[in-house]
Amino acid sequence: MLCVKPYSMFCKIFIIPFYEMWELPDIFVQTLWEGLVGGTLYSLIALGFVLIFKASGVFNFAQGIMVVFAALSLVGLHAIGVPAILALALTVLIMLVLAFAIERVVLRPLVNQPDIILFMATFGLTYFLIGFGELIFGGDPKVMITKQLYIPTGTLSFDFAGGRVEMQKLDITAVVVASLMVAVLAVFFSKTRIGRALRAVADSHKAALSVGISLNQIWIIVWFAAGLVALVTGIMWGARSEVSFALEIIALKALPVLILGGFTSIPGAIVGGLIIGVGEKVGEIYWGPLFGRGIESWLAYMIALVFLLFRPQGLFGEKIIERV
Amino acid sequence: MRAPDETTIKAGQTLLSVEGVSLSFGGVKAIRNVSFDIRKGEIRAIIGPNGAGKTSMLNVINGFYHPQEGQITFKGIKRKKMRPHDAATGGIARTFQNVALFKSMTTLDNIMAGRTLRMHKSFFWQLLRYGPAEQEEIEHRRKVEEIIDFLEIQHIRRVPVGRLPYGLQKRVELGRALAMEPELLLLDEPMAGMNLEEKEDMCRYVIDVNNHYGTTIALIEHDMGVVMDLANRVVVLDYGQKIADGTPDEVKANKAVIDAYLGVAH
Amino acid sequence: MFYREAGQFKTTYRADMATFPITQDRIGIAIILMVAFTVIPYFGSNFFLHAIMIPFLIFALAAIGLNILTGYTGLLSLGTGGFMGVGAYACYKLATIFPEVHILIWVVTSGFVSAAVGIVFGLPSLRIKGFYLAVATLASQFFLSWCFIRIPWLVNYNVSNAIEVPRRTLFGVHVTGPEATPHARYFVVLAIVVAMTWLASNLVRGRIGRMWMAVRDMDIAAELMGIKLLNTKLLAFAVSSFYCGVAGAMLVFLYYGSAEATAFSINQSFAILSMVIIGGLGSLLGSFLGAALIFMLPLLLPPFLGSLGLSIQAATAEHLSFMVIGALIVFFLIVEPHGLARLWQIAKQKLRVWPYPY
Amino acid sequence: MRMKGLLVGAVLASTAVIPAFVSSASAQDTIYVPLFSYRTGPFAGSGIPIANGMSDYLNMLNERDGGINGVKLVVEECETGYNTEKGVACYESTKAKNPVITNPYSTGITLQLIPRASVDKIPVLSMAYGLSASAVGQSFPWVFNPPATYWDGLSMIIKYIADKEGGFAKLKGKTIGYIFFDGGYGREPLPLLEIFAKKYGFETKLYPVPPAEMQNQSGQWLNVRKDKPDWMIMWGWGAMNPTAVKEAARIKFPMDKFVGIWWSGGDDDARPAGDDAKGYLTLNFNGVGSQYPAVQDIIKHLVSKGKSQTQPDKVGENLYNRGIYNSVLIAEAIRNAQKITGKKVVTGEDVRRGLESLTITQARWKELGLEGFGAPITNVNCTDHNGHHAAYMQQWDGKKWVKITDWIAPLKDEVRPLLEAAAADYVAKNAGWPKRTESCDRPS
Repeated sequence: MLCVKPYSMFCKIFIIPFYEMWELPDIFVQTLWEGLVGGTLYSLIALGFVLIFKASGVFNFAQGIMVVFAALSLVGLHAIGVPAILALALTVLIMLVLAFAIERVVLRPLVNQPDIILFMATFGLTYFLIGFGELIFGGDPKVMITKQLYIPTGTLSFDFAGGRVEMQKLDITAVVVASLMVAVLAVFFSKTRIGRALRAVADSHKAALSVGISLNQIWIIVWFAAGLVALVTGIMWGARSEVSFALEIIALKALPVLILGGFTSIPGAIVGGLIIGVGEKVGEIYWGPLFGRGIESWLAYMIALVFLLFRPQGLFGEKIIERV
Repeated sequence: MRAPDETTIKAGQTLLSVEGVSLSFGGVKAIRNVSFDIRKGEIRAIIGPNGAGKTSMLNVINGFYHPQEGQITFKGIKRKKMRPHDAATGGIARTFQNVALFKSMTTLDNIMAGRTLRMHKSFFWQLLRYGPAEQEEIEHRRKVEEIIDFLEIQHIRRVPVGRLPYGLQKRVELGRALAMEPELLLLDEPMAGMNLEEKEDMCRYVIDVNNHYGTTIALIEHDMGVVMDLANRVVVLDYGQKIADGTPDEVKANKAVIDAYLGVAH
Repeated sequence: MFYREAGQFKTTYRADMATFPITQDRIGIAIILMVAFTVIPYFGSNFFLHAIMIPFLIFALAAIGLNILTGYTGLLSLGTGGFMGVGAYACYKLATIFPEVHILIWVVTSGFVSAAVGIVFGLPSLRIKGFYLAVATLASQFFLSWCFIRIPWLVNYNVSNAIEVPRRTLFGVHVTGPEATPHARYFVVLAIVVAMTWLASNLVRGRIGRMWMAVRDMDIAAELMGIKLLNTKLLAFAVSSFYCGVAGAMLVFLYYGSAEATAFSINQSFAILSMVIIGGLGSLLGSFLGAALIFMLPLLLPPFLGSLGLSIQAATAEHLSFMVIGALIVFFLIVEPHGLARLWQIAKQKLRVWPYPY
Repeated sequence: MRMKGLLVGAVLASTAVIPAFVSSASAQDTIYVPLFSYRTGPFAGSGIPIANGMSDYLNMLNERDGGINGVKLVVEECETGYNTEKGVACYESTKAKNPVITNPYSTGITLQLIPRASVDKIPVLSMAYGLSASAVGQSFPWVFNPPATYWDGLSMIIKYIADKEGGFAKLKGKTIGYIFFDGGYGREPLPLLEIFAKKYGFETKLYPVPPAEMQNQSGQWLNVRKDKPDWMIMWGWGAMNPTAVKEAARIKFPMDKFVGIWWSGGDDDARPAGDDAKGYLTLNFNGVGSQYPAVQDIIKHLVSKGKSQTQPDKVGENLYNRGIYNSVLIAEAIRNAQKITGKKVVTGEDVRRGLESLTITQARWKELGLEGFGAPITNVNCTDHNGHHAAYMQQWDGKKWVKITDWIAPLKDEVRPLLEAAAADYVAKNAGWPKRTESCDRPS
């Protein structure tokens, strides 16, 4: 036999993980499910990035804090006595106001600036929203109003191959909502006038202007859409743990997803999210022990980096032909 | 400062030849089985309608594109494909159709950048600057100032080139290419978008470079008048294929060329 | 009126290529250096030296490092914190393995270790560009952070899991460790930062600086002129990481006095990046201005608000300073996207022609 | 015009700020107590209640008694954001005002200040956090970390587990999982855990949580499910705690076999999981609730008059009371210093002596209006700056924390040699570490 104690490195890398998967299929399926759910949530954050990048070429660093801000607004409004559904509606309104404000104060004066300047501006926006959010809502973590929003909680348990697989209703909801969100966005982009306009903007700002589309409106729309995505993300992440400013760091995980999927592709964001989500969970559970566990902090980035070396344009990007 | 395996080539001998070169991007064939040569000391023009594959041909010659078939012989060395760095060290310089200057650098720095291959003081001396590195810098500065004088761009020495008008940018780009002291200079539409006066200036510079430094020049140009005046020999491309090759007069009389330019249906 | 270069003719290329070709600039820099070496240490309180000037200078050096990579060579990096950490941990290891060598030598040479690490993580830069590269550098940041926590050898198996700074003297004066006065530390930091800034300015004005900028502005043209892209980019990574590494070592040995891995987290990377961009990409002066703005503002804002008679809680002041920094970043980007350094240039241009508008 | 405006603004700003850098005023008839706290940043959730408790108790002493023995306390919070950089700035800015104590509230900041304390003659109080080895008074005369170290905490937890399993002998063959914040704080107990594992024959499984992944722990808990440990021990902080509690509930880990250290026992740590968290255990060394007379005084003198930042319903929560405990130590140390020296206005050096002979007997707790709030502080002396005092186990009942055990004494015999060794190691590695020169006061 190849694998006898003490296990060789070869064995630990190539044999034992697969043996464990086969030996405990319920854990393996559970791992895949957790990866899928985590990936869906990464996808949601990545989706916010993609929407904005596609339409305005802005690498929106503030997406993470928008997630926190949206969730905080929702919980904060509820805390002062606004009924949950009304609070949700008001939060949507807040995201709209935010989109207006960002367009007017940040984007419009910076039109036609290089990408890195716009990136930096969203960096400033992040600082501002952190301070503003903490000033209004306080820095202490809040509990997401899961029940009040009629989000199902509890667990679905299945017997599987002699073990059990558990699915949180909350996670199932997250996957369903995320899928719906993507479907709605897909329809919006391909069927509606505004959606087509957005695609035109993505292709060329000048072309969009020449067919009479106002850039300013489009920016407001995409930032609002990204705000809505942020709200959904915030509700889901918040329900999984809590609503706090530490969530902002998790948003960085959307970046390897973007690398994998490409900065401009909505299906890319979804598929990339799933690959990263499942990849890092499977890696952590089965290969993590090699490194003393806890490798999730960098595994996603390494997966993305290795991937990039072979496909610099991402999963759904087109091969770049350079011209001079 | 030439590659050690270089064979000296006298005026009139073949400096560079391409044989049976084909290049395609995905399904699009940009160049099909093209062969021609460039002789030392001449001005060689490459002409043809839009999309004929002229710029792609230059990109193949200085190694930016790698052809699927054919070979390139430069100074007696046969290559399947040229690499940009080999081309540069071998003495091929070029300018670009859409001006590829270093936009935020000054005219002086742009042209000094053209001297990079000829500057050798190590990183350590560069750090200290005072001493050998400065000495070297001064030597090359002198050369660069000659070029600046030659192209009459003294007044824009300290201006970031991004702020210059198009005509001047083209001139700076020529200066940067000249700073490499190339043996073969590739010019991609050096007179595009210029007014008559600027064109005349540019023509003068091209001829001067050819006479004064003895530099071999291959240029792409649309203005037939200019080409006929400047070039010793002309190669004509159409749809990626060579349709004619010869002196300006021969080419002018060629039926295929006339058809191509007048747009006879294929 | 006072800032005129009329009448100052250069008769040699050497004079024309000097670091500060204009007399007034030379006087200005001399005054700044004099103030930095005499007035500030003489009048500044311990708080001013230790909590403001020392970290300001160290962060400015890190910003110069990142500026070489991002500003001069056009490679966006979010891994600065990691490279600073490599310098700090390398310095600690070297100083404990070879305690007989003076610690300041290790502070400066620890940069070589981080340069080597920088080269390794710079390798993908040949194939990856722009924001894609930025995300790739995040991989290095998170991986290095993880190494700092997970490899106990790096901290000599200290139970605290932190770097502990030994006591060392220079000419009989404590420069590291708790007995080192803010003044002693300040002079060491200032000397290193001034020297390294001078070296950086030599580099960026010569052949190597031109190669970097050529790659940044138009990599294709640079390649066709015989500049090897990979070598040039890797050199930028190496030099940049060297500077960041030295800054990281100074941060621990001359400022913090002890550090955990969290000192070199992703937030550090973001802070340095904002210094570079606010200060001005591709400007050494900008690195200092950016560091001043981003680092000092949160420290100055609460006492400033307090002096206006607004009595506010410490936490509220912190929230407000976040908001103000954010707003200022956006404001400066709108006023002058090329950073504070460009604002300074414009001001100089105005002075040159004053009192005429142009 | 705009430039001019900017310039004027800049000049105004600098004139307003400069005095802060050049002058250092110090009033002579008050005692300056800076409190480093963090109400911002990713750890604000735990930081806010502690900061509230700390300032409220000291301010209450000012309001109710006019300070300590008639000397008013100048209480000033300095915001660190749990950030070492800001910690340095806080230390330097408060140092100029002659503080009698430093209260860093972050292990990272504490580590920086340990070497400086003896040089600057300002004692450091790191209450049950910081460097465990600093409990050794011979090596660290200026640093105090009562009432217990992390190693004490771990030993109490192991003792509790052994108790539930029916004796230490029954630990053999058991599996104990340890989920921890992957940093100095969480890694510190590892050596002792290994020693215990060897000694009692149980197996350990480690689950590190990277700092950036505090709210993303499904991987760790899947591993827990795979490994099926009998008990779980947690060293968490900030957002890591509530996430872990939720995840534990999700995988249906028996909550009454999930034990946290005292920093994992905030009300906000258990509350988000609601009923699912029922049964979750943590150590604690301070009483919970607002029924104590001293806490009622805080409500009377501060909260109800709007002189506090605390929301009325948060008074008496666990971490709030933790802050009170911290301030009781400060106040009693000052009082003790006054008693030893006979001075009214004491200095940092006096307070160091006050801390070194600090005693809070059961009767004294009662006098303070905090009967049963903490275990008697009786063991702090010149050699032992920690005292290894007892803590108790508390359990979440779905709404609040309930005390379920009596005071559990740590396994001091196991812990003390480790501390001595760690302190010796620290001193050996930091060549030139000063020998103790401070004289020793007998406990009062």
